[in-house]
This record gives sequence, structure tokens and C-alpha cells, in this order.
Amino acid sequence: MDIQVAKKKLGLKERYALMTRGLGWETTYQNMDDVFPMDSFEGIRIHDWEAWEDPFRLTMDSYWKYQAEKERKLYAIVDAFAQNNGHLTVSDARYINTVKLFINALAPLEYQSHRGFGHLGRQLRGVGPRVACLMQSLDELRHAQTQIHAISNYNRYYNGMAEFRHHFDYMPYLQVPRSFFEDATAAGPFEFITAIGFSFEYVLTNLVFVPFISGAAYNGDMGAMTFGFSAQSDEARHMTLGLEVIKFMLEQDPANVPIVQKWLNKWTWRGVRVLTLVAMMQDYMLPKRVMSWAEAWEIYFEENCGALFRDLERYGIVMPPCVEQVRKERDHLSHMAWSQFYQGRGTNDFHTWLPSAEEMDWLSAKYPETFDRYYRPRFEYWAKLEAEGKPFEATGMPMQCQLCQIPMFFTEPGEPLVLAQRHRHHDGEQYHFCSEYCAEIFDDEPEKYIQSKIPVHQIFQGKQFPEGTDPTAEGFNPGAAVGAFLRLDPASTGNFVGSEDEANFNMWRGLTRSND
Amino acid sequence: MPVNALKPYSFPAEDAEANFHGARLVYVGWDRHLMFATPYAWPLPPDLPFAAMTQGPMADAFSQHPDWAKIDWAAATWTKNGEAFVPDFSASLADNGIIHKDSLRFTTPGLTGIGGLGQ
Amino acid sequence: MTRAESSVFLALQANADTRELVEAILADNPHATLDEQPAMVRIIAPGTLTVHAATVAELLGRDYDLQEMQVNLISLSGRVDETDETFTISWAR
Amino acid sequence: MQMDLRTVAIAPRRQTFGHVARRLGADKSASRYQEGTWDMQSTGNFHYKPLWDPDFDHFDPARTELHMKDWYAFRDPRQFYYGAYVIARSKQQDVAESAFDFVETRGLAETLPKDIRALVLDLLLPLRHVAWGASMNNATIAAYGFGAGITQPCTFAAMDQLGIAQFITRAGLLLADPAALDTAKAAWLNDACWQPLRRVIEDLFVTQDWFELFVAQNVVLDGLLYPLIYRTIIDDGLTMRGGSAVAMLTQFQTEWAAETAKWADAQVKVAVAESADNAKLVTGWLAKWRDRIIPALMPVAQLALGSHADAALAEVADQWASRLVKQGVKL
Repeated sequence: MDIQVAKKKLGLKERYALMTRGLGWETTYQNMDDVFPMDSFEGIRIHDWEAWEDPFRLTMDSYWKYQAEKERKLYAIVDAFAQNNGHLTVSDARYINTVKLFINALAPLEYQSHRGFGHLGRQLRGVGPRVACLMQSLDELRHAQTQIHAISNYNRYYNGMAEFRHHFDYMPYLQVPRSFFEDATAAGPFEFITAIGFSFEYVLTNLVFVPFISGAAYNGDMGAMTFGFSAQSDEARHMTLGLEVIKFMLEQDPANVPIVQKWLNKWTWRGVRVLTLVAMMQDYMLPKRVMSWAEAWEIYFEENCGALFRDLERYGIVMPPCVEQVRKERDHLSHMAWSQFYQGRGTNDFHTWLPSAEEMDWLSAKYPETFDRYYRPRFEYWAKLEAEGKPFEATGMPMQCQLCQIPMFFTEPGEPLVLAQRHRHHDGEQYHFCSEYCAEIFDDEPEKYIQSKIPVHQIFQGKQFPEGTDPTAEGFNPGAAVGAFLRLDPASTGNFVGSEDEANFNMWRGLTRSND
Repeated sequence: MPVNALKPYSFPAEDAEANFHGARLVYVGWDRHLMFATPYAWPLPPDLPFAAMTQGPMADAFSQHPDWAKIDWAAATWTKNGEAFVPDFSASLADNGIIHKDSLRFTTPGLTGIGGLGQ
Repeated sequence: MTRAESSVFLALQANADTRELVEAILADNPHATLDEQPAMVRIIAPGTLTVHAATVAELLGRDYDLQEMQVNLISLSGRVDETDETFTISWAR
Repeated sequence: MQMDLRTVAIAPRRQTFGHVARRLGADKSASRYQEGTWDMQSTGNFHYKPLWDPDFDHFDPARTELHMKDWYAFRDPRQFYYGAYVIARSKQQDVAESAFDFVETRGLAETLPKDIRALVLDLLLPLRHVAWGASMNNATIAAYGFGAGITQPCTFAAMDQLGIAQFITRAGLLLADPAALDTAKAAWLNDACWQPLRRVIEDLFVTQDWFELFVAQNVVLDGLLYPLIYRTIIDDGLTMRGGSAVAMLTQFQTEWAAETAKWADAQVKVAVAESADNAKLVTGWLAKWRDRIIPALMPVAQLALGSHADAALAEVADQWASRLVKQGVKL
């Protein structure tokens, strides 16, 4: 029996390469370009897929092991939170409206990301990147489901979450996140991963994560904190994949640099536009505030991304120019957004309210140059109207940007009293935008964005009435018909003060503290 | 610069006027009255007189503001898609040259919002 | 600020499982600082941060596979370089 | 001692989400599988046609000739949503891990009879490429299928097949060394006995109708390959000839194949029960790919069974056919 020479223990990198790249082969019975028809039309040139550096080297056996451990912990906490009515421990029932925003606007994006990364997991020619995308596709399905399962308990007690799937597909404000993500899934594979894998998952992830998950922890929502931290641990892998893909493209061919730069510019802008919802949530909807949007922007964009873009300078990549406008809008963003959602509160599935005197003082302190001058007067006047029993509410439908589909409440950078507007003609039609940067994205691919389903226009086209509705019938009420089509529960709309949620929360919390 | 797609890529404009059952989309915004967060949008009959637009949909939207009742329409100034525009109140939208998806803004000199702060 | 000085960070859940991990990282990276937030700790360092499996194993009193960090890792900033013995984040590559 | 645990009972406003309640027929408490699967995928109001495939919406029922009134008639009998899936697989992974440790620490690989070890290297290692092809095909279905009812389990199948390819790779490294993997890959690309099967898999890579791909890959190919390799050849054949260590290293595949077949068969049953057109379509696909795959498996079976291959494959094909009869398929 010959002495068995102890086998050289394979290093992590070699072993992982055998377990992934080694599996693929150059097809001969079918042309490789027919097996992978989609990874070259965008103009990105890849000369050597083997130069790909695997970000996190998780084989399926370790993946199943560690993810199962995370899942056991997560569901144990979600169950405990539900069993002892954890929702009653949150700081203030107004916080629950951030949970509504989360399940309506963000959880469905996780599912879209699951399908988007699944698409890349089949289309990229290199085996290494495909395996990384397949794993991220699986992770994103996890995020969608853990969020839905954690929030399912809130849905049983509070209004505005029951129809989150239908709302994400048709509600006006939710076409902002939905069109953002479909812009990426409809794009080519390399643009998709630049948009979602890098710009959204890497550059902006902390701007989404900190407000929601630390905000949840800070407001006593253990359920949301759990899935947030647990989901975010997968994000670390996704961020690394996103960074690796950008560098891989930039290192493969100098011709790729201008294409990637154009995508970075587009997706930083369109990403920050979507984050308007998060800025509003951070400054106005969290009863106990972790930090202001402005502070989060300084830490998680200026500081972190400054380091990131310095790292990319060697490839000729520069910080997207739109960052200049984002800086100018930084101290206005959340106030403008809240003003729009307050006056449109009759048409949305979460409650809004006027900031209290104490909250307005916090806003003055966090936004010394802008809040008192441009926004406090508006809120104080509206408070006066509420006190007089004539609360202000918009009656018209808002004009929306053709690109980002956000109601055009943005003011001209540097001119806070002038509503911004940009205008373009294309093919005999005209289009309007909230900013030069949205207009530029349109200019680049007009054939794509003339298809946008602008929510207010879809309503005026009569496309949002229940099946079989006759708009010409006697006494037809379009508003009611649209409300029915959208499955908008009246109890979920309007001011938080006087809402069913407020009354129920106080009644239930009272039960836990008093003896009936 | 046409879109870079895998196959021929062209589709009809989603918001062509023909899709609005005879109505024409018009947007109107009141400058320096930011209490109204955005300009508003309405599907209007092209033959609607301009004055009727101000007394109908515009009044519905803007009359909640204390300045509305004080507007001197003769002094108000208008832009259409950012360019100066002088409407004939008695003529129809169409006869005023207002086409589908035109964006109107009007300014009311002397009336500058809540506390004169443009709200 | 040259590229080397750009800061990196590692964010971990603050629980029983990460106590020794955090202790080991701070011991192996004297230039790092600890930022404690609700239920989360952030370890920030200029330039580079390295986790040594051996140090963590010693504090835990058992073998430690760096991939175990997956379970309690929340977020990070910087480029990742993994081997069997070390997990390094840096901009200096 | 009767302990009266009183927690504050507060009456919920509803039991589950609206779309789930409508599918349940009433507002009742729903399972995590139902809340995590039903109606997850958007079905209308898409904003842009894909640049990579402008003839369809991203999610489009027209990507297959199959027609379903309700795409959520496709249900996973295992009720796998992400959490249930990874927890189930982590238990199976634990078993596999201890099997690999046992074989390694006891040096069982070295005690394998020389001919068994050579056969395993020749037969098993090239199968990691077959599994990777199956992973790719399930990734196609998961990406372009319609409705999470069918795409979710295909996502899991794609990852399972990757896991199987990786277990086979680990077995190769345990029984031999990295060079053996290269030898196996060369055989996969060049040796006559593997070419018919490789051609089938490459033809599946360009099959456009995703439900035809589902039938060909998950029902026909895996429905025949796994029983042939892991039951007939390894579990029944090799263990009697001193190869039980090999059966230990492939236990994951054996269990996985049985569990997954139940799911795949259930989808065929639903598809053919829906309409005569569906039945004709699916039966046509089953016959078409059966007639290509059985001949493609023959040389692989002969590699292990020599002259007994015909009988063994015929028996596997019969068992496969009877499975389908139970799903209402008249082949």
C-alpha cells in the first residue's frame, strides 16, 4: 500500500475556480453567440472572461449552511415579534407608515431584482459572473420574501399594506420605483448590473439601508430591524459583485470607459431621484430620527463614495456631474416631497401629517439655510387651515416628469421659489421633465421613454377604471372608478390624525397597559 | 442618437393625443405659489374657451389660496413651454394655439403667496 | 487625501456571536476605530482592514472559518480580498 | 398544573394580503409559501419593452405556446419558499459533509477496487458538466418563465444543479486530483460516448419555448439520467462491487432526484389537465425529447454496464413512462 502523499490543500481561490469556471465549456454543436446572444449588443467589449475576479467565494454547500442559519434566527425573531404584538412597542404609530412605504415601494423591487439577476445569471458569457449573478438572484428572492413575511404581521393590524402587489403595479407614486427598476431590467445586461449591482446596491445602498433599518431599530421595530440586518448581510456580497463588475468592464477595454461613465451618470441621477422617497421618510416619517437626510448624504455618499470614485479615477472615471445638483437639492428634497404627499394624501395608501412644533425645530436645526425660509411658512399656514377645520388638499392631478415620473415639485437648483421644467420635442410629440439630467437621459434613448406609462396620463386615457366600466354612463364618477380600480382602501388614505390606525394603536396599546 | 437594442426598436408614443378620447392634455402652474407643490394636469376639450379653463379647472385647484380672489387677469403674465404667451381669454384653447401637452405657467404681479414668501 | 487614506469600514450586528470577532479585528488593526450604533457596530479604518481567522479562533477557543462572518456581517466599504487565513478590505490594491 | 398564559389578545383587522385572500377564496391566515409566492411577478402596466427582446414584455405569457388560465395553478408540492428551501438543503448538506469527511478521514477512496475507482472517474466526473447544463437551462426557465409559481422552484433547481456539479467536483478531488477533472472535461468535449448527450444539452441551450425546455430538461433528461446513474449504476450496481463509498458521496443526488421528480411531475399533470391543446403540446415535447435522450444516454450506460446497458436503460425508461401515465399523460 503506497504511502499516500498528503494532497496539497487547494487554496480558496483555486478550489472555487474548479467549482465554478471549470464547469463551463465552449459549445460546439451550437454557436456560442446563439447560446449567449445578449452580452455584446451594448458595445461593451470583453476580451478575456477569465480575468474575472470572483468577489465572494461561496460554494452552494456553504451557501445553504450559512443562509439557513441566518434564516432560522430571522424567522424565530419575526415569530416572537408577532406573537407578543411587537408592533405595539414601536415609538409611535406614525412610524408604521414607513413600513407601508417599505412594503409598497421597496419589497417588490427585491422581486424585480431577483428576476433581473436571474436574467443575467443566464446571459453573461463568463461562468464566474453568471454564478455570482445566480446567487444574487436567489438572495434577492430571500429579501422579497423575508420582508413580506416580517411585514405580514403589520398588515393584519394596520391599513395600506394589504394591496401592496396591485399598488406597486398601478398606484401613481409607486410607478417611480417601478419604472426606475424596469428601466434597468429592460436595458442590456451590462447596463442592468451597472445600474442595480453598482449604482443602487453599492453607491446608494447605505442611503437606503441606514434610514430604514437603523431607523426601525431606533423606533423599536425589532421585526424590521431583523430582516434588515439579515438581508443587508447579503448586500455585502452584492456590493462586492457590483464593484467587481465595474472594474472588470473598465479593465477589459478603454472603449468601455465612456459607456460605463454614461451609465454611472444616468443611474446615480435616477437612483437619487428614487431616494427622494427615502429622504422624505427619514426627515418626516420617523418619530425618533436616526439622522437627517443631509447627514446621511454626507456620510454615505460624500465620504464613502468619494473614496469609491477616487478608486475609479485610475480608469478615467469621474464623479457623475449630477452630484452638483444633488448637493444643491440636498436641503430641499425631503420638504418638497412631504409637501406633495401631504396635499395628495387623499390618493395614497399611507398617512401623512403636519410636523409638530418640536419636529419643525429639529428640521430648522438640521436645515438652517432652507427650512425656516421656504417650508416652515407653508406648514404653519396649513396647520392654521387644519385648526380652522378647512384642511388644505390638492384637487388637481399633478404634472409628472416623463423620465422619473415624480410629480414636478422640484424647484430650479439655486432658485427655491421657481418650479423647474425642461422641455423636449420628439417625433411630433412633446415631453416635459423635472430637470436637465432627466431630460438628458430621455435624449439618449427617446424610443424607450416615449413608452412610459405616466400614471396621471393613464388615468386620463381611461385605462384605470374597473373592467366593464362605461365612462359615458349617467352620473359616472371618475375619481371613485379609479379608486376602485386601484383597490385604494379609504381608511388607508388621508391624515394620520383621526385615522383608524391611530385609534386602533392607542386602543391596543392601552389594553397592554391597563386592566379593563 | 437612436437606442442601442438587440433588434429593431420602435414603438408608438404612449401619450399621443388620439389616446385621450378627444381631450387635449394641458398643464398649468401658478408661479411663486408653492403651496401648490406642482403644476396640475387636465384633459380638456380643445374648443374650451380659455376663460372657461381659468374659471373651471384652474379655479377648482387654485381658489383655496387667499391670493386667488385678488387676481387681476389683465395684469397676469403667461408662458407656454417656458416662452412668453399672451392668451385670448375669449378664444378656445385650440384657437389660442394650445396643442396637446402644452405646459402653461402664469404669474400674478403683486400677489406673491402666503406672507409674501412665494408659498 | 490620497487613495491609501480613503477609509474602509466593516459593519457587523452587535450580538453575542460577534463579540470575539470585533475584539479580534480591533486587536489586529490598531489603526481602526469602533462606531457603535443601534444594534450594529461599524469598524472604520483608513486604508485597509484585515480580519485574521487565527486571532478570532484563539478568542473563541475553536476553529473559525472566515465565511462564518457572513451570518452577522451587515455592510462594508472597500475592495474585498479573501484567503483561507485572512479577509481584507482596502482601497490600496 | 395548568398554566394560564395570558397574553393580550387584540383582534386583527385582516388575516393576510388582498391578492392572497382572493386566491384562498376568503381572508384566512396564509402559509409563508403562499404569501411569498402568489402574484409576486407583475403581469401588466410594463413601462418599457426590453432592449434585449423588444417583441415581448419582460414577463410575457406569449414566451411559451403553453396557455394557462391561472399561472399559479403551478404549485410546488414541497412548498419551498426561500427559507424552507435553504433550511431543507442545509440538512442534506450536513449529511453530505459528514459523508465526505468520513470517506476522506478513513481513506475509503484508496480502498476502492481499482476498476470501480476508474469507472467512477470516467462516469461521474463528466456529469458535473451535465449538471451545469441543467443549471443553465433552469436559469433560462427561471428568468423567462411566467409567474413565480413555476419560476421560483426553477431558481432552486438551477442552484441545486450547481450544488450537484460542485459535489461531483469535490468527489473528483477526493477520489483523485484536479488533473482528473481536466481529463473528464476532455472526455466530455471529445469522447464519442458523451457527444450525443452534449449535443442534446447544447440544443436545449437554444430552445426558445421555456416550457418545452422545462419538459425536456426536468422531466425527460433528469427523469431518466438520475435513476439510471444514481440508482441503477451507483446505488444498485457499484455497492455490490465494493463501491459503497461512492454511494456515500452521491447520496445528495439520489435524495434530490426523488424529491425533485415529485415536483416536476406535478407541473406536467397541471399543464396537461388544463386543456387538450396543452396535453397535445406537452405530450409531443415528451415524445420528441424522449426519442433523442434515450439514445443519447445509451453510450453512457454502456460505459458502466456494457452489454447490460440495453436492459437497464429499457427498465429505467419504462419506470419513467409509468410515472408520466400517473400524471395523465398518454405517451
